[in-house]
Amino acid sequence: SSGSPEASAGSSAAGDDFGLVKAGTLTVATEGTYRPFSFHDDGSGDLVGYDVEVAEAVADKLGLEIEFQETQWDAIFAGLDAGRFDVIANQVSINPEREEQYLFSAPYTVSSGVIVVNEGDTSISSFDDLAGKTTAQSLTSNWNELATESGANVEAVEGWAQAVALLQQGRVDATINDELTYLDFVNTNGPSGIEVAATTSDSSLSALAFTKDKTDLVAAIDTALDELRAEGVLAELGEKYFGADVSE
Amino acid sequence: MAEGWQLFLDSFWPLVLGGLTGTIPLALASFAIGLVLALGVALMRLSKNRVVSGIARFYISVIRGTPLLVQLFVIFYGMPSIGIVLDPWPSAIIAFSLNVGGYAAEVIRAAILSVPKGQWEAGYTIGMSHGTALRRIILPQAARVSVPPLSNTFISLVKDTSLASLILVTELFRVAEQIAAFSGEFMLIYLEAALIYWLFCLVLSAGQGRIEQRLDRYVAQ
Amino acid sequence: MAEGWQLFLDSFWPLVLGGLTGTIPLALASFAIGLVLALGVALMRLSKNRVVSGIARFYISVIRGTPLLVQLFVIFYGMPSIGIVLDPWPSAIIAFSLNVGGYAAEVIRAAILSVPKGQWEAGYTIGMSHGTALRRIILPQAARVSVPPLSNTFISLVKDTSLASLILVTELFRVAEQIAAFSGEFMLIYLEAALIYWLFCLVLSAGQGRIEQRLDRYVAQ
Amino acid sequence: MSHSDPAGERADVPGGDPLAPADIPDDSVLLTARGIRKSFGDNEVLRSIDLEVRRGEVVVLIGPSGSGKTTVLRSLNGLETPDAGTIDFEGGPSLDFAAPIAKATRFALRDRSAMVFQQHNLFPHMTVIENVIEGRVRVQRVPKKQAIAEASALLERVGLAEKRDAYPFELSGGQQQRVGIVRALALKPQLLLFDEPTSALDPELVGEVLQVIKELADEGWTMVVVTHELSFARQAADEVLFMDGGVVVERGAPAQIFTKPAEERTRRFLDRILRPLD
Amino acid sequence: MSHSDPAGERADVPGGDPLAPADIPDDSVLLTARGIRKSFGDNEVLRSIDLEVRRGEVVVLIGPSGSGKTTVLRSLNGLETPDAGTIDFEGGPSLDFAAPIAKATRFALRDRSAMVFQQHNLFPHMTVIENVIEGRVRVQRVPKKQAIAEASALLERVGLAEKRDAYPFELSGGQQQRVGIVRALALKPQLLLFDEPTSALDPELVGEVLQVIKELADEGWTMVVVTHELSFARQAADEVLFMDGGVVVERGAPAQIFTKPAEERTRRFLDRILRPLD
Ligand SMILES: Nc1ncnc2c1ncn2[C@@H]1O[C@H](COP(=O)(O)OP(=O)(O)OP(=O)(O)O)[C@@H](O)[C@H]1O
Ligand SMILES: Nc1ncnc2c1ncn2[C@@H]1O[C@H](COP(=O)(O)OP(=O)(O)OP(=O)(O)O)[C@@H](O)[C@H]1O
Ligand SMILES: [Mg+2]
Ligand SMILES: [Mg+2]
Repeated sequence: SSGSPEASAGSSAAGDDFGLVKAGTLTVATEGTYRPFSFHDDGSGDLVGYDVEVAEAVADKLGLEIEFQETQWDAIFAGLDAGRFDVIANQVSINPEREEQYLFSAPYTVSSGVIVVNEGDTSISSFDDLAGKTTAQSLTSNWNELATESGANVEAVEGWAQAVALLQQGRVDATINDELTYLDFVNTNGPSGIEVAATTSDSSLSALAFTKDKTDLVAAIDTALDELRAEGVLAELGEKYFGADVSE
Repeated sequence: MAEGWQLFLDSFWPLVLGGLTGTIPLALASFAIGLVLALGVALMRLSKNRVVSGIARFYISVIRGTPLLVQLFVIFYGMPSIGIVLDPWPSAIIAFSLNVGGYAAEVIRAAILSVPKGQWEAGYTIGMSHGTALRRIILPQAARVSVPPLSNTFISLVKDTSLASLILVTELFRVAEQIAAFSGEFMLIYLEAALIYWLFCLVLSAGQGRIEQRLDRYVAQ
Repeated sequence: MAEGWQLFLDSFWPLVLGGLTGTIPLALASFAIGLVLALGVALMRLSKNRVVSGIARFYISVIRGTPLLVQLFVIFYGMPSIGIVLDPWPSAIIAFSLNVGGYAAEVIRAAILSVPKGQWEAGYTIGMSHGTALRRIILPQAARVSVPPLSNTFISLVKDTSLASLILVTELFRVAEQIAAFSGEFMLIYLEAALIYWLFCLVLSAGQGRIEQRLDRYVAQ
Repeated sequence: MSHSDPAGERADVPGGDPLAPADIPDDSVLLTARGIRKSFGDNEVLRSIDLEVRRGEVVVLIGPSGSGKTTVLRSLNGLETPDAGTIDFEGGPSLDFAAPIAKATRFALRDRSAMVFQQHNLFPHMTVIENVIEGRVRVQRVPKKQAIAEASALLERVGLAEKRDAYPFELSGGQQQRVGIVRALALKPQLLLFDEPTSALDPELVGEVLQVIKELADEGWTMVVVTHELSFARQAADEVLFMDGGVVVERGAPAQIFTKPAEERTRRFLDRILRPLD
Repeated sequence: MSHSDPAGERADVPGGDPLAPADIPDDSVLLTARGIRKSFGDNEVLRSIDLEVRRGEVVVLIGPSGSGKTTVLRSLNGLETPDAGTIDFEGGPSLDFAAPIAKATRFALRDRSAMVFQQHNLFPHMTVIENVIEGRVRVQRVPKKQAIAEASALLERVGLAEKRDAYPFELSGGQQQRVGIVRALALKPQLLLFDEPTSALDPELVGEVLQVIKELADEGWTMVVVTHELSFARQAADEVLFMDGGVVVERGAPAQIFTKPAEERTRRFLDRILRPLD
C-alpha cells in the first residue's frame, strides 16, 4: 500500500537493485510469538507488534510489498543465511559476535534489561547479586549472555512465558528480559507477584538484521528509518505498544 | 478460571482450523507419498542383490537414526546451499514422506515376509512371474497384516507434523504457540492442543477399524 | 569452510558428552521403567474385566494420541499447579516412562497373543495356574517376538529425549542448540548432532542383534 | 515337605519300572462322567455325554471331525468347563457343573489327569529334560534332583536318553510326541488323555509313538485315547466309543464295533476310513 | 489373440467332459528326467534321479520323510532348480541343468505341469471361482467369460458348484483340496503333480479327495503323485517308485512292490506303514 509517487518510483528501482528474495517484496522473518514485538492479535488474529509495524512502515517507505515469514528463533538465522528472508525484524539486538556475521540497520529500539524476581525477594538487588543464583532465559536471546556474565547459572526455556512460570513456581530465582516485555506482561496480566529487582545501566539496541551482501538494502532502509523517526512514526508506534517512544 | 475457560473456547476453533488446514492435509499427503516410497524401499530391502538391499538398508537406518527435526532443517535450510530452494509446504511434504518411507518400509517388508512361502509357490505353479505373484497374491494379503502398524505410523506422523512449524508451515501446534505467546497461558493452550490431537487420533483409529473390517471379509472371524 | 570444520571438531566431544550424560541415561532409565509399566498395562488390556481393560485402553489411547511435548509440559509445568513440583530429571523420566508404557504395552500385548494357545493349555494341563503359565511359558516366548519392535520403540525414545531440553534437561540436542545459538551455525551443528544420534542408534541396533541371537538359541535357524 | 508326596514315593521304589502307573490297576471305577453338555454360542457341541472309566482300562474315542471328541477330553482335564453334567473321580474331586466350579476344585481335577495333544505343544524354549520336570518341580514342588532322576529314567525307557538336553526343534515329530507323553507321565496322574497323538505325524513315525502308548496300556495305565488309528484301537482298547454330532452313537468292545457295528452311522464312518476309495 | 490358445480350443468341444485331459493319453513318452541332482548346502537331497512318464500314466512316489519326494516334484515343476541333470518334455521344453536356465525356459517348464500341494495353498483373499480362473485369465490371457464357464463346469464336476463364491476359509479341508485340484486342472497342463494331497486331511475326508484324483487317472490324465495312501497306489498307479535318501531304491508295478518288494529297505518302510504296531 505505497501511496506517494516518489516511493513507487523508488520501488521499481528497488525491485532489481536490492537482490530481494522476491522482487518488489520485502520478505521479513519474525517469530510471531514474541509479544509485544511480534505476535498475533488475540492469539489467532493478524500478525501485529512493534517490530512488525516498524517493518511495514519501512517497506511502505521503500515502496515495497511486505511479506512476513514466521518461524522459531532457532531457525531464523538459518533461514536468513539460506536466503529465505531479506531481513529479520524480531528485536535482534546488536552485539559483536553477530556483527561479524550480519549487517544491522540503525537501531529502532533502545531499551534496558531488567532482572525480574518474585515480589519481596530482597536477595537480588543488582546484577552482581545474580552470582550463584539461577535464572531462566531463552537460550537464543541476548539476555542469556548477560545472565551468564553476571555469574548466574542459566536454565534455558522456550520463552518469557515459561520463564515467568518457573519464577512463580519458585524453581528459579530470577529471569532477565527486556523491560518492555516485562511492562507489557504486567499491563495485560495485572499484578502477577513479580517485580523488577534491577535494571541494566547500559541499554541494548535492537535493529533489523541482514546478510553481509545486502549493503544497498541496508542503506535504503536506514534512510527510511531516519525519515520515519523524523516524521514521528516510530514514536507513535512506541506510544501504541509501550506508551512511550522506545526508538532512541 | 472463568477467563481461562473463555480463552479455551475462543481458541478451540482456531486450533481445529489449524489442524484441518495444516496438520491433516500435510499428514495425508506425506503418508500417501511415503507409502509408495516405502513399498519401493521394502522391495529393494528384500532384493537378493546385495548392493540394492544395502542401499535400502542405509536409507532406512539414516531416516530412523536421525531426528526428524534435523531432516526438516536439512531439506528446508540446507538444500538452498546446493541451489535447491523449495517452499515450506513442498519441503515439509518431502521431509515427512521420506520419513514415512523409512519407517513404513520395515512394516511392509515384515508384512510381505509374513505371507506363507506356499502362497508364492502357488502363484508360480499357475505360471505367474515374481512380479505378478507379488501384485496379485502377496501384496493383497500383506496389506491386511500391515494395517495396524501402518496406522500407528500415521498417528505418529500426525503428531510429528507439529515440527513443520519450524519451516514456516502453519498447523495446529503453530497456532497453539501463537495463542500461548499472546496470552501467556501456554499450559492451558497446549493441553487444549493435545485434546484436539487426541480427537483427531480417535477419528483416525475409527477409520483403521473400518479398513480392517473391509480387509477381514476373507478370514475366519 | 575451514573454521566450519574447526567448529565441527570442537563441538564433537561436547555433543557426544551431552549424549552420554543426558540422552543415553535418560533413555535407559525411562525404557527400563516404561517396560515394567507396559507389561502391567498389556496384561490389564488383555484382562477379561471390561473396566480393567477399558482403563488400559484409555491410557494407551491418550499416551499415543497426544504429543509427547505436551506430556512433558503437563508433568513439568502443569503438576506444580496441583502442588507437585518435580525437578527436570525426575519429570523427564516420569514423562518418558509413561510414554514408553503406552507404546510398548501394545507391542507386548501383540507378542503375548502371538504365542500359540496350545502353549497356555500345555501349561494348564501340567497343573500350572494362569500366572505361572504366563511367567514360565508365555512371557519367555513373547520376549523373543517383541525384541525387534521394542528396539524400535527404544530408538524412537533416544531421539525423543531431545524434547527433554524443553524442561531444562541438558542432553545432546540441548548442547547442540547452545553451540548453535552461540555460533549461529545451526545447519552444521544440527547435522553433526544427527550424525551422533545415528551413531548411537547403530550401536543400539548392534545390541539388538546380540539379544536376538541369545533368544534364538531354541529356534531352528 | 514334598518328599511326603505319596505318588513321588511310590515311583522311587528301586528297580520299579518307570513306565508303571502310580495308580494300581484294580478294575475299580476311577472316573464317572454323567450328562456332560457343552455349547459354544448356539453350536451345541456335546449333548449329554456319559462315560465311565475303570482303573487300568483303555477307552478309545472315534468319530468324525467336529463330533466333540476333543471337547470331551478337555472337559475331563478341566481345560473346558461344561454347561451341565457331573464328573466324579473316585477319591475326589467331584464336580457338578450346574453350579460354578471353585478354582481349587478345577485344579484338583487337572491334577488327576494329564493330556497329550495332537500338536505335541512342547515348550520350545526349554530342553527336553526341562520340559519333563517343569510341572513336577514348579507345580508339584518335587525337589529338582529327584524330578531329574525320574525324568531321566522315563526318557531312557522311551529311548530318548541321549536327547535330554536337546531343544524340541532338534527332534523329529515322533520324538517330540514321545517327549510329550513322558511330560504327561512325569506328573504321575491317575488318568492319561491322548488327543489324536499320531495324526500330525509322518506315517512312518506313527508306529514308534503308538508302540509307547500300547506299552503304557499294557503296563496298566488308565487312559482315554482319541485316535483314527483303528489298528491301535483293535489291539489296545477295552472299550470303543463312536461319537457323532456331540452324542455317543455306539459303544462296545472293539471286536463288536469294528466287525458288526449296530449303527448305520458307525458303519459308514468306518467304511470311509478303512476303504476310502470305494 | 488368446482365442487361438490351442489348449483353450480343445476344451471347448461342446459336451466334452470337463475333467478330460487336454493331452491325448496315447502312451507315448511325455517326460524324461535323467540324473537329477540337488543339494541344499552340503545336504545332498537328490542323488541322480531318473524318471520317465508316458502319456496317461500314473506314477506314484513313496518313501520316508526327507527322502526327496517333494524335491523331485518341485524340480519337475520348475519350483526348484536342480544342480545337474536333464528334464525333457516331448514337444519341449528341454532343460540341461549343467548350464544356467533361461527365464523363458523355466516358464515353459512350469506351463507343462501344475502342482497340487499338501497344504492346498488356495489364495485366501479370492473366492473359489476367482482362485480357479486366476491363472487362466492373468497368465494364459483367456477371456474372463470363457475362463469362468470352464471353471464352473469343473467345479460342477467335483461337486462344488454351489461353493463357487465362497472364500477358502468357509470350506472344509476336503473341499479346499478339491478346489486346489480344480485350480490345477483349469490350466489344462499336460502333467499333474500331487504332493501328499490328502495327508493334511481328517481321515474321513481323505476319501472324497482320492476319489477325484482316481477319476482323473481313469480319464487319462498323466500324473505323478506323492502319497502315503497305499490303497490308492495299489488301485490307481501304473508304476510305483520307492525313494530313500535321495535315490530311487526300487521301482515297479504296484502289485510287485507291495507284495514282494525286492529291497529290504522297501519292505521295512511298507511294514512300518501297514503294520505300525508290530
Ligand atoms: N473354543 C471353541 N469355540 C468355538 N467352537 C469350538 C471351540 N472348540 C471347539 N469348537 C467346535 O466344537 C465342535 C467340536 O469340536 P472338537 O474339537 O471337540 O471336535 P473333534 O471331534 O475333536 O474334531 P477333530 O477330529 O477335528 O479334532 C466343532 O464344531 C468345533 O468347531
Ligand atoms: N528349501 C530347503 N532348504 C534346505 N533344505 C531343504 C529344503 N527343502 C528340502 N530340504 C531338505 O531336503 C530333504 C528332502 O526334502 P523333501 O521335502 O523333498 O523330502 P520329502 O520326501 O518330501 O519329505 P516329506 O515326506 O516329509 O515331505 C530334507 O532333508 C529337507 O530337510
Ligand atoms: Mg479333536
Ligand atoms: Mg514332501
